[in-house]
Amino acid sequence: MAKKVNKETLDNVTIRFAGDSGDGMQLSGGRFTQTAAIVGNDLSTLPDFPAEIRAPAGSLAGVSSFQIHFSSQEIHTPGEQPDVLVAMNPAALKVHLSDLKSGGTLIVNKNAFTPKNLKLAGYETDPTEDGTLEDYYQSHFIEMSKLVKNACEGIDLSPKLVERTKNLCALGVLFWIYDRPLEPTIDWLKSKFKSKPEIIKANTNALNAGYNYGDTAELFTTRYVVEKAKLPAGKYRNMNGTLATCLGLLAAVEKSKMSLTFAGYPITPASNILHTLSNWKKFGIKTFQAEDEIAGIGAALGAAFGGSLGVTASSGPGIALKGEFLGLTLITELPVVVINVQRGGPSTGLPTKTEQSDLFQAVYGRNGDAPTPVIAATTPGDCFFTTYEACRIAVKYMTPIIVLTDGYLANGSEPWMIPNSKDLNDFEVTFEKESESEDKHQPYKRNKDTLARNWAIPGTKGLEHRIGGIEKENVSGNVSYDSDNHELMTHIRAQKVANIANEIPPTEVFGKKKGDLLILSWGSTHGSCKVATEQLLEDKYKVGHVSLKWINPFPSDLGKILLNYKKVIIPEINRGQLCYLIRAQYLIDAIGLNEIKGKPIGASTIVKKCKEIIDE
Amino acid sequence: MAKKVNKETLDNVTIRFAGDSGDGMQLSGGRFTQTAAIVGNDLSTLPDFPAEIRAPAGSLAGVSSFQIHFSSQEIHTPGEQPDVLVAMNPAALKVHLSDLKSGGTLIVNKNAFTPKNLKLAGYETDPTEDGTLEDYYQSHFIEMSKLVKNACEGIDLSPKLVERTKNLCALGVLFWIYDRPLEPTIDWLKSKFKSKPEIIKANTNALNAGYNYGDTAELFTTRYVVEKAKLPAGKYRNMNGTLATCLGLLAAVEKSKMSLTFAGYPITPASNILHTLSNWKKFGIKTFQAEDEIAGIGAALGAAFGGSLGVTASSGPGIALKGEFLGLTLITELPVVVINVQRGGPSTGLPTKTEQSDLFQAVYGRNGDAPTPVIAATTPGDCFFTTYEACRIAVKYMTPIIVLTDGYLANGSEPWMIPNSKDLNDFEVTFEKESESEDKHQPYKRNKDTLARNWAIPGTKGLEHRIGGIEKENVSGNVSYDSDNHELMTHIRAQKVANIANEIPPTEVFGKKKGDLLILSWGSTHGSCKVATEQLLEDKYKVGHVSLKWINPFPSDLGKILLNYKKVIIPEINRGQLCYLIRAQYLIDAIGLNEIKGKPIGASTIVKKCKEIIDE
Amino acid sequence: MSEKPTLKKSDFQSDQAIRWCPGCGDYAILAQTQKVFPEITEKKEDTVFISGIGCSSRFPYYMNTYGFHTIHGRAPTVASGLKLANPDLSVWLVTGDGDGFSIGGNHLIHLLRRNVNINVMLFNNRIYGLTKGQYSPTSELGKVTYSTPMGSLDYPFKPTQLALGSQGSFVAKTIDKELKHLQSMIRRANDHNGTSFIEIYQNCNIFNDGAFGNLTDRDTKADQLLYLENGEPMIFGNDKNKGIILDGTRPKVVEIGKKYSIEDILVHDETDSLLANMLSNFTAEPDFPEPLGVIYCSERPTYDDMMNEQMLKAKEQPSQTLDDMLNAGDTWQVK
Amino acid sequence: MSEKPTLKKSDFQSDQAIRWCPGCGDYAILAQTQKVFPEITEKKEDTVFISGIGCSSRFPYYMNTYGFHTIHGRAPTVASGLKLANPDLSVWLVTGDGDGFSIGGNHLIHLLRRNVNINVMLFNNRIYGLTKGQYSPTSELGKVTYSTPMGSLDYPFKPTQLALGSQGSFVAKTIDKELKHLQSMIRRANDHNGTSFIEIYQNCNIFNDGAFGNLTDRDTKADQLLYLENGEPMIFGNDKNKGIILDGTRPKVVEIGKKYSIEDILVHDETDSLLANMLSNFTAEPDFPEPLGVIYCSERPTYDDMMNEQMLKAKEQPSQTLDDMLNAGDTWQVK
Ligand SMILES: Cc1ncc(C[n+]2csc(CCOP(=O)(O)OP(=O)(O)O)c2C)c(N)n1
Ligand SMILES: Cc1ncc(C[n+]2csc(CCOP(=O)(O)OP(=O)(O)O)c2C)c(N)n1
Ligand code: SF4
Ligand code: SF4
Ligand SMILES: [Mg+2]
Ligand SMILES: [Mg+2]
Repeated sequence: MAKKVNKETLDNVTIRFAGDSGDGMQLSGGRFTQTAAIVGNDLSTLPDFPAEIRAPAGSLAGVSSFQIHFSSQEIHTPGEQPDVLVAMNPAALKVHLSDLKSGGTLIVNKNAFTPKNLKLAGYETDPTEDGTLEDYYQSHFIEMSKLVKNACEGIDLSPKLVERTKNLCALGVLFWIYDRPLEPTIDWLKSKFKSKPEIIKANTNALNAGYNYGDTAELFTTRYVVEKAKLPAGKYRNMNGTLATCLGLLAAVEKSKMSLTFAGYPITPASNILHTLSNWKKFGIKTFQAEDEIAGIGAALGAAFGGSLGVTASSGPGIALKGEFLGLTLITELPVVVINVQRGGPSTGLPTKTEQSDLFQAVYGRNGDAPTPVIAATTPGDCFFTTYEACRIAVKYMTPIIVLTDGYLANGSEPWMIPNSKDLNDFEVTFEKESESEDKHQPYKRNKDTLARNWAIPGTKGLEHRIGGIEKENVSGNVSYDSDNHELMTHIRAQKVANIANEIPPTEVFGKKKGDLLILSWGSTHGSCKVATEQLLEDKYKVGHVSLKWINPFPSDLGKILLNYKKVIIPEINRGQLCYLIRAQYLIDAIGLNEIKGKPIGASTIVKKCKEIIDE
Repeated sequence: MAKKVNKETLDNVTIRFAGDSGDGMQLSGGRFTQTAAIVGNDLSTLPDFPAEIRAPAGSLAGVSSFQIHFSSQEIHTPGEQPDVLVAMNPAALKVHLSDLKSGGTLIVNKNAFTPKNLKLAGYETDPTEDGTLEDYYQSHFIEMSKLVKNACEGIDLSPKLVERTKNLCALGVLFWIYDRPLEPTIDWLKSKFKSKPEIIKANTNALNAGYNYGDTAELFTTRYVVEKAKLPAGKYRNMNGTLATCLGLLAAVEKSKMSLTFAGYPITPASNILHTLSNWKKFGIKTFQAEDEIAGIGAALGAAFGGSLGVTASSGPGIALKGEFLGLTLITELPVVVINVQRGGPSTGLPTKTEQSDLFQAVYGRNGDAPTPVIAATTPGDCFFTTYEACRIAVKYMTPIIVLTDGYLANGSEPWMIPNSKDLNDFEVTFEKESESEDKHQPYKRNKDTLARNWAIPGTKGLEHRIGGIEKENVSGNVSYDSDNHELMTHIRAQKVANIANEIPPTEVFGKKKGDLLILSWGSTHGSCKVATEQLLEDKYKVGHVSLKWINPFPSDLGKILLNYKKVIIPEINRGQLCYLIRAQYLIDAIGLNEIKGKPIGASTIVKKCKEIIDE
Repeated sequence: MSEKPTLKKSDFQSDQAIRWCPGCGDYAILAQTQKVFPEITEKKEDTVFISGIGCSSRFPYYMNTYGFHTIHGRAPTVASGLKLANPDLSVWLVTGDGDGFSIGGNHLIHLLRRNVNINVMLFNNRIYGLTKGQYSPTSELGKVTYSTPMGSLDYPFKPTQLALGSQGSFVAKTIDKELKHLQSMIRRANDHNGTSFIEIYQNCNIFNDGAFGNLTDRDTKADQLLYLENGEPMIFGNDKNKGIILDGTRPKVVEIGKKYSIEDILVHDETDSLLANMLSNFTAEPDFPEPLGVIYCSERPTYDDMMNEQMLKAKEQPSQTLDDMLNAGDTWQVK
Repeated sequence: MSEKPTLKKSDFQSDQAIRWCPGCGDYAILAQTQKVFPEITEKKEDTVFISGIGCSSRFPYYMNTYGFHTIHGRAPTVASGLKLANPDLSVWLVTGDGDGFSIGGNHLIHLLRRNVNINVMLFNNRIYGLTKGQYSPTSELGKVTYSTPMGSLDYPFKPTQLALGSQGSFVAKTIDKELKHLQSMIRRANDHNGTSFIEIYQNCNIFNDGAFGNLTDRDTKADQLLYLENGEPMIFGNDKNKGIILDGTRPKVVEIGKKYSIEDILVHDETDSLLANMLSNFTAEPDFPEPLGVIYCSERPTYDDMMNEQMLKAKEQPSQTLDDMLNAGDTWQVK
């Protein structure tokens, strides 16, 4: 206490919590995030789960991590190299150390560096003792297990459960370093473990133990302050992509007064959509765990035929299975929303890593001329608006639609300005009315503006009709083998999708409206591209950034915007799929920046490449 | 007999046989074709089946037709508007009359124009009596049913069976008009109905009755001669696309000495591949009717893992179901040939009509970055070479490959110069050899030139290894979640497909090697594009024609060739799929000519559009 | 149901031209269905026919109700989704032996297990009709078809047995030619709350003519058909003198009058799963008659009823608006 | 088989680190498999393990044989293709309750029907392990999981019953904890010519711990497990004093000694399909014990044997070269 501690103010900090899957790193990260949000920082997070359910304790395969980037300024990515690495065991150190900035802060649970754990991690000698770490990092080897054991003395809990609180001890240390309040976490513990006072007590003690350790140990010479960020005024919450997607669906239900039927099959990283919606029955949302992905979209389509909004979600391999049904949805012109939370491919690929490689599949993965709208979310919070819009368009245009998000968006989070339900686009649904007339109902009669066919649902008197996957005569909806009609219908289906361009607001360009280079991104590459653009602008480069949401159709003003720049670069986590589409559509020599490493491309990589292109 | 009959020589003639499904028009067409072939004409045929199995007799839906175009010159299409229409009943007349050239020859079975049939076809008055036909066509109303009844008197056959011979009567009439020998047909009848002498007799009599009718009736004033065509020297047979495809597979088996396992699920128009191969067990070809299309490719993949060439075939909707397994085939790098006999889409679409709309699906219809070779056949006979080549490449590069044909190619036929098996490309297969070494087998070790991984098959001692759909470490083949390895593998998979360009012979350009316009076609549009090019060249236009076989990868010289023309036009039976790919790849403003009418685009349509483009 | 139907057979006939081959067994099934429907519903707008792909699957086009001709094998999924969205509809699923048991087997067994209140009519002609004559999963071993010129190698399913093995709660069998029986099975399926599965033997006179000849031939059929009646002994034969007994656990056909009296004959009990299994096992077995009728029927809660209950129970939770949900969790204000 | 195995357990252990949760029942199954294999084969290169996706489906990576970890639910198709291409291989299929019965149900029932000579080991933990805890088609009704917070609504399959309903020719059940029994089932499956289906109850200690607690708990298990032995009466219980009888066609548990003697107890007959059905129906039924052992076993020609026969027969046809085939039919010469 007598020790002199400096206080230093920083713009932004990136912390990575890493430990064994059983070490509770996602929880530490989550609580740090919540506190940063309450303190008023802007922030962005990136959890990273091991592919195994429970890899053997202490193994490299079992390491789980959570990264948070928080700042007093607007930020758009979870950061690249962390400033601080918390490593709860040797394996975590082994996996993550190379990412830590040189000179960065390393916090280690010394007690976990047992011979067994060291061997599991493949260390020949103990890095906390062989002096290899101190030269490059500000290293702190803290006996956390011991700390919590002492802190919890007298509490009626098994040693195993006491040991489990060490993640709160680590959190306490970081709270001290970054001068954060403990109350939000203590309140959270209280409400979370309402009926388990010992657990609350132990965790609170562990948290305090960590905090006090920072205060009393002579090790930390500086505390850091990261001020409130100047975010646009409003009410905020921390929002991840999965919840945002589900809230987008809920908003569609509440605004349209429709029912929603969600039918899906579990698959990483899409399963959580099913889980969340399963809890929302009181809003009239029905969920159905189907026998497979084909049944998922089939049930969604059946529901849509019945006048409900049909929704299904999956990831790459599961979406591949839905191709045939997408064709049927398209030709019967019924509103089904298909959400693809992308992951690394091809095939089973890298299920727990993010990727943007299902764009081709979304746009083209079906037999026949089968145009389908495709919309992509750009940030975790944006999943809300994207999903809502997808639902609205699906119903307005009577069409299947594909929503692309990805593992990074689904699991990542950001502070989210809470919208007011009143401000969402109107969402009207009209079913055809009962008819007493003797005329046969014409299911393929269309709205003149949208070309959407009318929606007549079973149970409505006088509108009995039959639909199906064989080509339909326009207007009458009868089976038709007529070639002229087929050609007409092929064009109508395409035109209907093209018409959706009318719904797309003018494209926003960030940075220079004309210049040397346009950075064109889609989906989750948004954040790094925005950061890269900011840096390039600061360095006086004449660059602009466009973040595409609509990929089919493209916004009508996109072609013109592209021409305002000498060059266009398209950073993607794939081999250049949007790049190919843009080239075909606009015949411009767009340049791909492709890094396929299971995580968003770093802003610095983009900056470097852009400078090369402009300066060359 | 006393009547004077002129003989006139014609370059080429198009005849369409049309009648009820039960009228045997495919047989008449087939026999006329065979005779034309034997006479030495060049020819091209196009059968058209009704969508129903047995639509009610006499209904419009039940009309079946067969068109043959035969010539004393080289031809490439089954013709557009027929010169002669044979209509065996009112429905056939109704459906096909509008296609007949004005002034063309119309031959009708007068006996079928009963009040019931007229009503079924929607005729208010009898067109053979109301004088509406005679003004526009050289109309011949022949009482065929009566003719055959008389001709078969005394033969011990039911009236129903006698009536069935009227298709041979119609054939006889045409044989007379075009001065063709009857023997080949009589011989064929004899071998076909070996054990049924009455049937042989009745049909022969009917054939003669028709022929003699031409000879004796006063109706025909002219007979036509279509001379032998000057085809390249060689031995010929008439070949349809389905048989050619199967022979291509057989050739792969015989040349490589591999076994072949075909696993598929019936679907129009691909089922006949399964049927044909089922008869070829003696060549070591095993066929498996799987429970669905997924199981089809799964079994083919299992067979490939076991060291057999795995083959599956389907059409659009069935191919959609194979997407997920294609990804697994790709990532495990095993040779599986997937044949798509395209039909009208999307969804069930128009199952009995041809279309080229599964190109996008072939190139992109999978999750992840999933490059897959795509090769397309251009004529019925070319299906042989295309399929053979696909098999060879699949094995040489250890990759799935997609072969695109379509309903028109599968069912159509042409005279085919029989190749000699010796002249086919060599086809070598090497499995890794038994190993006594203690080293672990490395399943992802690669050939330096092709990048193909080595093929080690179960049953081989010392090569035990495991493969699967999770990303594999290069060389070792172990499961790997490493991001750098994933990026490397993603590139290797792409590079492997790109390397196949080394196998593609220099692109042949027909017509001008430089000029105003290049007609770029793929698949079955070949014929009409070639004819169109010939006409344009005759009219002194500076055009060239390239018929693409390889769509992924494109031939390496294609880019240069495209630049030799001011403009490029791409006629396709879809909304412009190759066009999109060419634009993206080469950034040229290729123009689409798109007609989606269930049949090849007419050469005249292409000529017209080309002239517009050049003259504009 | 009201005593007098308010609708007529013709109300259920659509204006579409029927596209089956003349003589196809599908016609009879269609006609009987159209005949029965006025008795079982007053509102044709609440009736929906859903099918996959196949000759049989064209059925919905000919019923003047709502209809959906989906894709091959997947009709159960569409039907389930529809029923989930609107449990008040009367949903009928028409499928074939290929559609339902080859490509669509998984969806069908899951439908049966879930017991969604849907009525399944499976037209079993033991062949692929629409694709012109390949063998199906119900074709007999050794069947020579286009795809099996040397005879098929796979042992067929026994559809009712598979349905029972899938926990089906209502399993029945009938045949196109027995018009009254067919009607009564449709009525029974309609009455059953839960998934009702009716296998209907149907003659494909083009590709598999006479597949059920022994069951329809006037001379042989009495000896080949065992009509099941709940609570009645399992007797059959021209002279009603044959019956089924259990010898230990092995069923046997015996003659009544000699060694066995009518009292020895097994009495059908629709709720007895073991009996049901025995009967379903008779399928195409030369030593046993083909049982027609309700093989098994036992009510248990349906998926849709249970879903309804959960929905109602969920509605008892404190109500929240969309804005409540948007504003839930930890929030903070930026000024 | 030779008397002395030439291979050791360790020969079947691959060098890959095992990635299952500590305590998972999969470990025991792997260990027993590796133990049995030296007895049943002399050539590990002829052994292939094929799986779908799921925790259980990682199995092939740990067996030092050939292996293929395919995609979710589709392993039976790959295994069938492999067996077709090379019938000499010993092919083992490892699948889970989700992999095998949810997405993969259709392939599995077709495999059983076809009777391809493949051995299926289905690890039934009544939960989705790999995707972290959703209910599966074998989870009990009302199961609360992430995807069913108010309880699941669908009635589970009884795996062995579904296998029988699919015309399975060998159907057995065992459990991870009964090591010797597990071994013997693997041996029996290996001996059976045709598709062998073994359901293996497996504890997922993370997402469904104790699902089979009553079958593994020392105190209760004797009363809960019925060990089947061909030709032996179906008795069980701590004091071997309980047995199964058939009361008409309804099975019942009775106490031996009082009203019933051992002679009254049903004797197991592996070839009796009715008995097999009765036994499979006991699955998770509170009033009956869980039968472990071979429920049904009856040989019939396998798909692969019949295919071999056809291939041989076809080879008797006059031989033709590729050029013969190219030159077949009507040909003509152009000069
Ligand atoms: C995905 C897909 N695969 C295959 C087909 C082709 N197909 C249509 S119907 C059918 C089988 C029909 O048999 P069944 O269900 O028994 O009906 P049936 O015609 O005998 O009434 C097949 C294989 C298809 N339409 N779609
Ligand atoms: C096409 C596809 N759909 C879904 C998944 C996700 N998935 C992987 S395993 C699995 C279920 C696993 O359950 P089970 O088969 O019971 O195996 P367990 O993990 O319990 O051993 C699911 C849904 C996938 N990998 N692929
Ligand atoms: S093919 Fe067979 S099942 Fe199909 S319509 Fe004709 S007779 Fe009926
Ligand atoms: S999740 Fe369950 S089944 Fe999977 S490895 Fe862990 S304990 Fe085993
Ligand atoms: Mg059928
Ligand atoms: Mg499981």
